[in-house]
Amino acid sequence: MIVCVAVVGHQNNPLYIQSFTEADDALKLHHIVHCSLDVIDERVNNPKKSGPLLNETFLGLLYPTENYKVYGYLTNTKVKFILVTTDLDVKDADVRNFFRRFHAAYGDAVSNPFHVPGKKITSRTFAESVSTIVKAFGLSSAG
Amino acid sequence: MGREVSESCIDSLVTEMVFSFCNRFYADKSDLAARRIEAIGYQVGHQLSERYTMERPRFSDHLEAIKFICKDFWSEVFKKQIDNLKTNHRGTFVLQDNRFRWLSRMSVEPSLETGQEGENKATEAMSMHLYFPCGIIRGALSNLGIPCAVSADISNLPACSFVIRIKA
Amino acid sequence: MQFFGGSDISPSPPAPTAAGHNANVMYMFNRNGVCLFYREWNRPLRTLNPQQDHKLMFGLLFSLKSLTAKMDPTSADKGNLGVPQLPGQGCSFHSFRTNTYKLSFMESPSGIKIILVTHPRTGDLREALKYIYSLYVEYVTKNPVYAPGSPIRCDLFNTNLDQYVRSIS
Amino acid sequence: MSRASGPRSGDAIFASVERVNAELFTLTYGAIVRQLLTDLEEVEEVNKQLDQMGYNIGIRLIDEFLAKSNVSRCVDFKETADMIAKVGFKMFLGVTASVTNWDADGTCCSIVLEDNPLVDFVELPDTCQGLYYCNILSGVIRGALEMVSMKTEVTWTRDMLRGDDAFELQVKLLKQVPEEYPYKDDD
Repeated sequence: MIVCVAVVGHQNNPLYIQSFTEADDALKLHHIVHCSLDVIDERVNNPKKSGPLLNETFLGLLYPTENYKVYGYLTNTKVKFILVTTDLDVKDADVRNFFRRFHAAYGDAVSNPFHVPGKKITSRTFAESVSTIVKAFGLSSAG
Repeated sequence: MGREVSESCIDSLVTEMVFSFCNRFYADKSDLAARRIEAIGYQVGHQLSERYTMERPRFSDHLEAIKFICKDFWSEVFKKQIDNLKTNHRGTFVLQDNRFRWLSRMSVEPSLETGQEGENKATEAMSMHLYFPCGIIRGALSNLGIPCAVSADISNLPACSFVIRIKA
Repeated sequence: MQFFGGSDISPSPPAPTAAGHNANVMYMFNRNGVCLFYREWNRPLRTLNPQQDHKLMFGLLFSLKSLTAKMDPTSADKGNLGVPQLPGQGCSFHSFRTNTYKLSFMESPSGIKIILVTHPRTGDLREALKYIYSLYVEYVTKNPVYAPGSPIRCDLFNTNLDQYVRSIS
Repeated sequence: MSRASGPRSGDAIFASVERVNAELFTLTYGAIVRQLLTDLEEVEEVNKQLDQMGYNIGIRLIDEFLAKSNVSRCVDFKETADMIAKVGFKMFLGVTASVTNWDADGTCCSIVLEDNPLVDFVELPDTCQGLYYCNILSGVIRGALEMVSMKTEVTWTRDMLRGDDAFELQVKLLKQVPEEYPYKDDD
């Protein structure tokens, strides 16, 4: 199950963060997202470590914690997407599929003429799409 | 293939936008009109580069990003690629389109009555139409992390060169 | 300028040569009577200044349209001669011929009038005028620096038109 | 004018004209609206200017519409409104509009649009509640109809950006203007 997704701007400014747990662990999740940013920066700035994923938008598993797995994605426009899940057995294809759909939803949200680049995403349509994509996560491994 | 509209929609919208800003909103203040038109292009380019770079690896340097503008981006927007790309390897790139779509139907008549003054006016009117595509290029590159200045030059209609100077 | 009849002594014009010499002049007017365009390929005789000439041509069309509609035997519902009409209303003429030239005419519902004067032996030019109208759409209305309603000064229109009228036979 | 070949369908014309990605058009329009809101400040003024821009576009586009659709006469308002909705919207925007709500004397109707490329991606901010975002369309219709001698008043009665289930434009024919002889006799 996905417990948190986040969009972070190129100056590490949060653009969107949404958790999907009943429990009151928002702070903890925010902290995880925050820590993952450093991992992304390190990977991107030290290409050797990223190995075969060089320049690919999908950054793969950023780091596993005891209870969560954290995945990252970095767009060509230097925007980071973070996915935090509690699933232990996650298929790579599912995560890639998730990010592809998430990126499309993000692309539409920033295409709203009233969206100001670098400002938080407040779109209701975006929130709805994200919720749909999150719910569909892992349901079709084929995607 | 996504949604399409007739080319006349975008052509007439851009024509009217340039006309309104130059003749209604900022009549006789062509520099202000130019800045607004460029800003509109900037927003469009910024948004388009997000859309057109989905599902492709990140660019590793400026040249790769410029090549993307010349090929994929230009094809999406103008249905053809840039014909010629030149660079001085110090941050200046010249993109030449031998048949720039938005100039392909633009023409005036060399006229004896209007003379030099008329000629200058016609040239200025034409050049106002270039701020929009310049803004698009600047917005697209800026969103890819490449701040730059873009200018355009109509050498020989309908050919057009865009000069990109990347800010250090 | 004589539009009807003509005289028998005037020499017959040469038979249409190979394509390329059949168009004499062309006029375009908009719905407000503004002469948007005038071009001549072959008009040896000059008797009027351009403004008078345009006005005369527009007046002729205006009266002829009114007259032809008035004469229409299929329509009972028509105003008096000279009563203004909507473009496209009633029937309309599309050409007339004298012994020295033929005048072909079309009017779009938007009031754009195209008049082409050619050699008297040229055929039905209705499709040709439609094509010229489409050239106008392509190279005039879609020219970003053309202001609607102003005289047409578009190089691309001239070139394409010149090329096309050479093919008229 | 020849009426031998009848008007062409909007689908056939749309299939034959040069087309571009709708997003370029959609985003350009959006950026213009946003720039006008910044420059003109008053939402009312933006509505007015969008309508004016549409009017200017309409008087240019009418000839392309007539030339490509092969429509040779626009004398009857009912027929013309139908053509604009069914052929005009399709050949330019690629969407179908319908005509409904005719009044008894045939001088007022509604053009209904369920799909509208102008508003893809658009969400109105709370500060723009009075904005008729698509006002350019009403201007285009007004301008185009005026060129075929019909003075009209075009107003929005439904707007999906304001929560309605469709876009609806009310088109009211004010008068038909005959062509007049523009020269004075003693000119």
